[in-house]
Amino acid sequence: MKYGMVVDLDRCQGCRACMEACKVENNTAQGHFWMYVFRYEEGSFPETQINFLPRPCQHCDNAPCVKVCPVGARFSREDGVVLTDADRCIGCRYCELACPYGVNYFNWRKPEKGQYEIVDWSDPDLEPVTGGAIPPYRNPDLDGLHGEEQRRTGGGSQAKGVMEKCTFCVQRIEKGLQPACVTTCPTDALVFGDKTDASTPVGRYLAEKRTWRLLEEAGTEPSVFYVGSRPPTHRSKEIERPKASV
Amino acid sequence: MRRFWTAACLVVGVVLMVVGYTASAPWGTESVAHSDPRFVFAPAVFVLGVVIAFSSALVYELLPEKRRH
Amino acid sequence: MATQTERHSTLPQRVGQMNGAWRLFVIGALAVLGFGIYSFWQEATQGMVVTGMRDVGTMGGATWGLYITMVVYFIGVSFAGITVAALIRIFNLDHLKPIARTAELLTVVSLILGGLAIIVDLGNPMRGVVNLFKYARPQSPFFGTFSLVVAGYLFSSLVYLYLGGRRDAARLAKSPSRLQWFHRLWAAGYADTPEERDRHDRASFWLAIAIVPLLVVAHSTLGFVFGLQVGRPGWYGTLQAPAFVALAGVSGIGHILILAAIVRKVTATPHRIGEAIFAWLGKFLLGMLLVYLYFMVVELLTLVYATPETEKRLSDALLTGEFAWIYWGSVAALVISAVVLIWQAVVRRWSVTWLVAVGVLANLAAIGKRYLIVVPSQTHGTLLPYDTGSYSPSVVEFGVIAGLFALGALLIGLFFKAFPALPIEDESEEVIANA
Amino acid sequence: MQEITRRTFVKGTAAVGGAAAAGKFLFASSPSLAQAEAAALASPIEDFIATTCWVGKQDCGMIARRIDGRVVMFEGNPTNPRNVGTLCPKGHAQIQALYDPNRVKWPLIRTNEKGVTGEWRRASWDEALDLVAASVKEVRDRDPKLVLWQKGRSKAKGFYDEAFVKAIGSSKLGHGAYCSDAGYRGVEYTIGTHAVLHPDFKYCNYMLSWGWNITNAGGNKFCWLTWPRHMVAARDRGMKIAHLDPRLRSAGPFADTWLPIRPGTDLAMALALCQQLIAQGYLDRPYLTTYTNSPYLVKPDGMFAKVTEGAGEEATEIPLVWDEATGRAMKFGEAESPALEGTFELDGEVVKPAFQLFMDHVADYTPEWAAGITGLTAAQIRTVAHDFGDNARIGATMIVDGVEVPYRPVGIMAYHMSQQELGFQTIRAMTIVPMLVGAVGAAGGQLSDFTWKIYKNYDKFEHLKVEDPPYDFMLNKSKFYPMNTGSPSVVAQVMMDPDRYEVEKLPEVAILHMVNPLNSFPSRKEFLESYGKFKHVAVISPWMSETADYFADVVLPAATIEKYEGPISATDAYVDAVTLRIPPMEPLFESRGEIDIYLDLCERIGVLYGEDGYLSNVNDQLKLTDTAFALDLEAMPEVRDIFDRWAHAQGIDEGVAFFEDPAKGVYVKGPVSPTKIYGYATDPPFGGAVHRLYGDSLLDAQRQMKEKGAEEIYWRDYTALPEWRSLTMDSSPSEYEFYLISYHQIEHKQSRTSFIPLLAELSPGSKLDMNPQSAARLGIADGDTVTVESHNAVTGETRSLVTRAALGEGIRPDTVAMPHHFGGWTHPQNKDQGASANKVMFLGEGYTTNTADQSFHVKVKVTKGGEL
Repeated sequence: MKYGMVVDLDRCQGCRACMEACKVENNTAQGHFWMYVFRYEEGSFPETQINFLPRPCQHCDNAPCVKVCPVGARFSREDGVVLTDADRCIGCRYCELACPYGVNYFNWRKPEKGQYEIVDWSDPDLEPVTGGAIPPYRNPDLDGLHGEEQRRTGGGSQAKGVMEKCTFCVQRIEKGLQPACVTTCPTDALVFGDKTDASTPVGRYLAEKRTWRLLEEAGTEPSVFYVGSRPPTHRSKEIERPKASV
Repeated sequence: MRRFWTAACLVVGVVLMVVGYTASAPWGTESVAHSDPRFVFAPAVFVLGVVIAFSSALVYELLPEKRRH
Repeated sequence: MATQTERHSTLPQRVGQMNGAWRLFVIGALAVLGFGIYSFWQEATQGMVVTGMRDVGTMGGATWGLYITMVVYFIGVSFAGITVAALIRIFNLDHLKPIARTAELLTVVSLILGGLAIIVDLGNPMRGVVNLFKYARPQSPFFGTFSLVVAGYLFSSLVYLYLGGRRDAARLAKSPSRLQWFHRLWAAGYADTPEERDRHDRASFWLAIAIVPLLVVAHSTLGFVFGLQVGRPGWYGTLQAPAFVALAGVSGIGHILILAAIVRKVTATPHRIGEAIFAWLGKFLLGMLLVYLYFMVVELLTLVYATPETEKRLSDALLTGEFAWIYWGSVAALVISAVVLIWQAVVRRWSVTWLVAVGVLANLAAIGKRYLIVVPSQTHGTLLPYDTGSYSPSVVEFGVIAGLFALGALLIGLFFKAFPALPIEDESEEVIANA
Repeated sequence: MQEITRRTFVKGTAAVGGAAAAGKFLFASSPSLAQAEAAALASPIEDFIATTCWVGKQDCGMIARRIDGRVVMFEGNPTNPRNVGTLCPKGHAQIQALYDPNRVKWPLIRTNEKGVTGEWRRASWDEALDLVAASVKEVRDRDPKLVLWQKGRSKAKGFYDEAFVKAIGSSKLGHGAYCSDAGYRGVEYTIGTHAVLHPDFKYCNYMLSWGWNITNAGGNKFCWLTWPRHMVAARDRGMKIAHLDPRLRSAGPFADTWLPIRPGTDLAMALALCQQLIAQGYLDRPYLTTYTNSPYLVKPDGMFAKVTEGAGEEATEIPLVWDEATGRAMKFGEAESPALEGTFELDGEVVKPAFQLFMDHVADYTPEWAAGITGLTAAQIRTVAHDFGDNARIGATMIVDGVEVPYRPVGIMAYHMSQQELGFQTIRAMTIVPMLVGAVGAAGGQLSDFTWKIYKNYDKFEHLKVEDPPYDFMLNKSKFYPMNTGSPSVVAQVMMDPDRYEVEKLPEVAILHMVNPLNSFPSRKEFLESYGKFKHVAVISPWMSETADYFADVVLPAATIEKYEGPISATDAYVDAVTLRIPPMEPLFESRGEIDIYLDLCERIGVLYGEDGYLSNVNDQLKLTDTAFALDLEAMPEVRDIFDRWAHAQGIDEGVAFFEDPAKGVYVKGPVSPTKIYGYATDPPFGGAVHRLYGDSLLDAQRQMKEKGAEEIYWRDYTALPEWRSLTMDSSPSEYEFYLISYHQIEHKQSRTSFIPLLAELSPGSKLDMNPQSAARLGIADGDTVTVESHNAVTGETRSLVTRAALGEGIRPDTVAMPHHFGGWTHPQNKDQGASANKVMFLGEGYTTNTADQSFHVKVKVTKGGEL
């Protein structure tokens, strides 16, 4: 049993709903995109190509981030999910360096400072409803410990100075739910499940469709498989970047 | 005696290094927590080993001469 | 002149003497250190958002910046000191002994600074210290840096420095001074008997023998921190580790040159730290420089002729883009250094001024090259279509680094105020005479 | 308990002093211990509420996840056919809008003069409602039409809006003239349905995505998500897409062919396609003769030859066709083989079938001709015509669920692209394209509304009446806009200069419900001037809109999603379903649901109870009148009870509780029968409408307009057949070298989401899309600030804005484009987002279309630099 994800680029609309679902579910800090959707362009007018490419953490079977973590805060579970222990992480950011996919996000600020401060969530008129939670939609599942290893691995904005990234929504999959991005994808371009079982949707995709993985040559053995289109090249130019600053 | 303690120090240091190192890197285990050392503070044991090994030089030089007493 | 209060001035090499310039130096260094601490406090309370570092990829930043550049630099500097000291012992290069302690101290101090630079780069500094001891993983290239470089290397260097200084300590301990307790403590009963001398000869020889492979391993390990990363253009390569060692040598010898000149001036010992020493250091530096330049030419040729498409963006940025001034500036500094050294070697006259200039140049180049290894691979080295990023260190980072330099200067200054920089000469510097 | 814990943590972090802070930093500020303890003490109560999205047009079904009554996430409701458990980015992000402390928290009454940023005092609901009621009552007593009620968009069925307008007797304005209404008018006129155009995705093989913003916005009738779902399924089957749009970004990777057409020239393209379909022989003659007015005989004056049957009130006019079998004119429907071509003589006049006129009309609209106008190549146009005609498989039929229907798997998706200068006639011509191949109402072919219900305008447009002045302030039945969509900008113009439009009475009181003309409509200038003239403006809105900021006397805080609303259609075009918006929590602050507000307001105005009162109108609108579930006309109802009655009237025994149940939430009535989807299969076919290839009533309207002395600029587009003419903007000086168009981004809805931080993060602000080729010529680099200056070719007026250049190869070099979501200033998040394209658009002659709709294109020049 190993979790994997299939991203069907023939279906992806580049709408970035997955990014928003992730942000609300995981309460990640402003400017952090555990799920990120590239919109990029190739060629010149009128022979232009525009493509979309969702980029979650690749949950590599041979994860470079896990290898380099000096304290074992970044670890690989038996079910293939690569997680970060927020209580263990020392904030050296080596995993971020090692990852060729750019999926890691560091808590540069205190957690409560990263929640879209332009809006004053501590407004006293909100308090009777929210109990002072910041953000007001703070997901309580993120405060717990997860997995048989019982480590603090779910969700974002855990603490200042620790690294975070996509968890395949560990707090959801242990409830039998799909990751938030997969659930919300308006065109079902994201599929999640056991990649070793040919009877699951993921397994079927792997058996029936030609798939490829990002930066296959890096030897990281990602668990995220892409269908359709083709990998971006060095000539691909990103367009419509979100405001990813802290 | 001096040589004995120096050698002992060296041996203890090396042993601690070996123990600390192998315990820090639990290769071969497939458990969920295989990223963890086999026991907590194993890396400290390794570092301690390094320190003790080098301390053998101190022991060798600093150990008071018995005959002086 | 020889009054009661100036009793301490009788210690050699101005040990214990605190004149105006010295006080000024200490106050200045403390002020800079204070600013460094203040900067770090901001970082510690507000988070690393106060640095110029940001996430690689969507945020278009560099997650390792000036701090790691300086970690690599400081640890590189440490290389030369202990190497020189070890070479002196192993090959009995007696004429170099006057700079041995300076070299050893340089190693110890730069290792401390390197360690601190790692600490300030951590998101959770104290948790880092604790968790490294609790959970450090040998599988991580960082393990070598942490356990061997910082722990093993620093400890062995300290032992080496300590044992090597016992004889001088014992001599100083005989004269009453405010520092007598310190010298006594250090001497730890050393009586300078022939047995003790023999023992020290033997111990220091084996220590030196043990340290040499350790430092090759340690510096290679640091190279591995970068060199094992397949996912980052510009890093993955077998030359990474040897190049790290070579550049470490360049910066370290450069530093010894500078320090030797300062020590020579401050302790007024030009007769002891003579041209021969500088000549030897100059030649050693030249050798290191040539080795490094060779690596660099290889690297450059690879970049120009066989750049994989994925590395093109990075090499463009390095050679012709926004980093070109650092790249070519560093190359120019290294080449000029080499030319100066070759010229001096040819004419067989070694000018201290020129050598200090070369030392400074070589160190600036080393910092530049370290920066180029650390930063551009992050901002210009993404393999997915992220836009090009940028990084410039913030005032906080500069402040912290300045604080570290100040701390280093302070440590060296204080140490040499408490302990002679050069081995005490048997005849002229015998301090007992004054008593 | 959990959120309390969180609060403790957050507050704790803020409060700790030096030593403790040091400890925190040393060991990382992990909340783990405190939280673990709290979790052990009490576990939070989790529950779910079914509701619907409150952002977009199509009201996707949602499930609100609540923790101790606090909503923590909205997710798609899997039982809703429209979105099947999924949500778009806006759907997720609205949780921030719900909790936004920048909402209007309580009723506000203005304390400073109007026309500038408002200053307010907090008022009680009683005081605010009394104030609004008094001013409405005063004006209504004189003339109810001088009360102007305006709403941006009804979220869900607008029964309570309609009931209010009817109970008051007020005038009513929507937003339609800025959206897609020219398209609605074109289709209503041509085939009778109240919609624009979409293909039958179930079977379509070749689609013209004509200005369809596939990956960003609606398409016909839906907001966004549903059509893309159908589209990817169709592409799995092998459907091909030819995409007509100056920008490629709209289709992204889904364009098999990209035809980068020049803005505003779609009519030329459609006419050339008609010419080519005829030339290449792709005609479905049986459809044309049976279901369209193609065979109608047209007299030399352009009107149909008709005979009158019956007399007096009962008299009906029956058009004549030429029966080739008998060689004489016969009543339509009675002829055995009506002629489509030829010239005949009738009562001494030369008459021709409408189709003959159409053929003559399009004969010169060749691909070569159109190429020069559209910027496409003649070969591209020929290929599209060929692919469209060939894929239409004229003559084929298929059996859908046991019903045999013609099979024409080609169709067009078009919606907002109707908002161009020739929008109405463009949509007419585009509808005629599938008509020629018989694809309208066929399986796989051209659909419009979800069923073939004929909209009231179809009959209304048979005779367009132009009346004598004075006109009402919306210019209904005027010589200016005989076909009138009801444009707020026209009202603004009229209010500025009533004499010019021969209007006597102007509106005096405005109730502006979730509408923000000052920012969301082109021409801020006109609204600034006109909306200041209202004696009293009451705004009902959850946020302080820019319009409210400048003009409201009273702002009544509406709830956002946290209220009952509905009924809401949940159909995906193939399955019929209905749902309600259920409040996932109590209205925040002192806000209230709109129905509550209207009930109270009506009571205070005195129009709530009794016959023709608000409650009676609510009964009518919800079809409760004369049922057992009708509301008591003399008692103030509970809002939930209204929906309970409605639900029972639908035959749902649980009443409203059915919709509150997260496991249900949506009342799925089942698949829509092919006899409703396919026009050929309905009874009568196409709902009884005869499709208007030829529009004689348009010609008649033109004649009347001329008679009343209208200027040419108003009557020139009232032609029987769609006719190309050069565009007004093209007469701007050549230095205005770019066509500026505006567009919709998937991250935003109108101008009312750009303040949601999560969405503003994804799409941070205004920008000008430009081709790098053009940018290089002007020395403009990606991200540079640029000044965009537009030119009004009629008045010579120029307007300008400053934004940032965004270079990309996916746009025509002669075109620049801007999103229309920004430009607000009342919300902190809106600051510094930059201008909306609306700032440089024009209204009025040449820019307001013949149906009183707004055209969204203008010529501009772009220069580097400017103050943001």
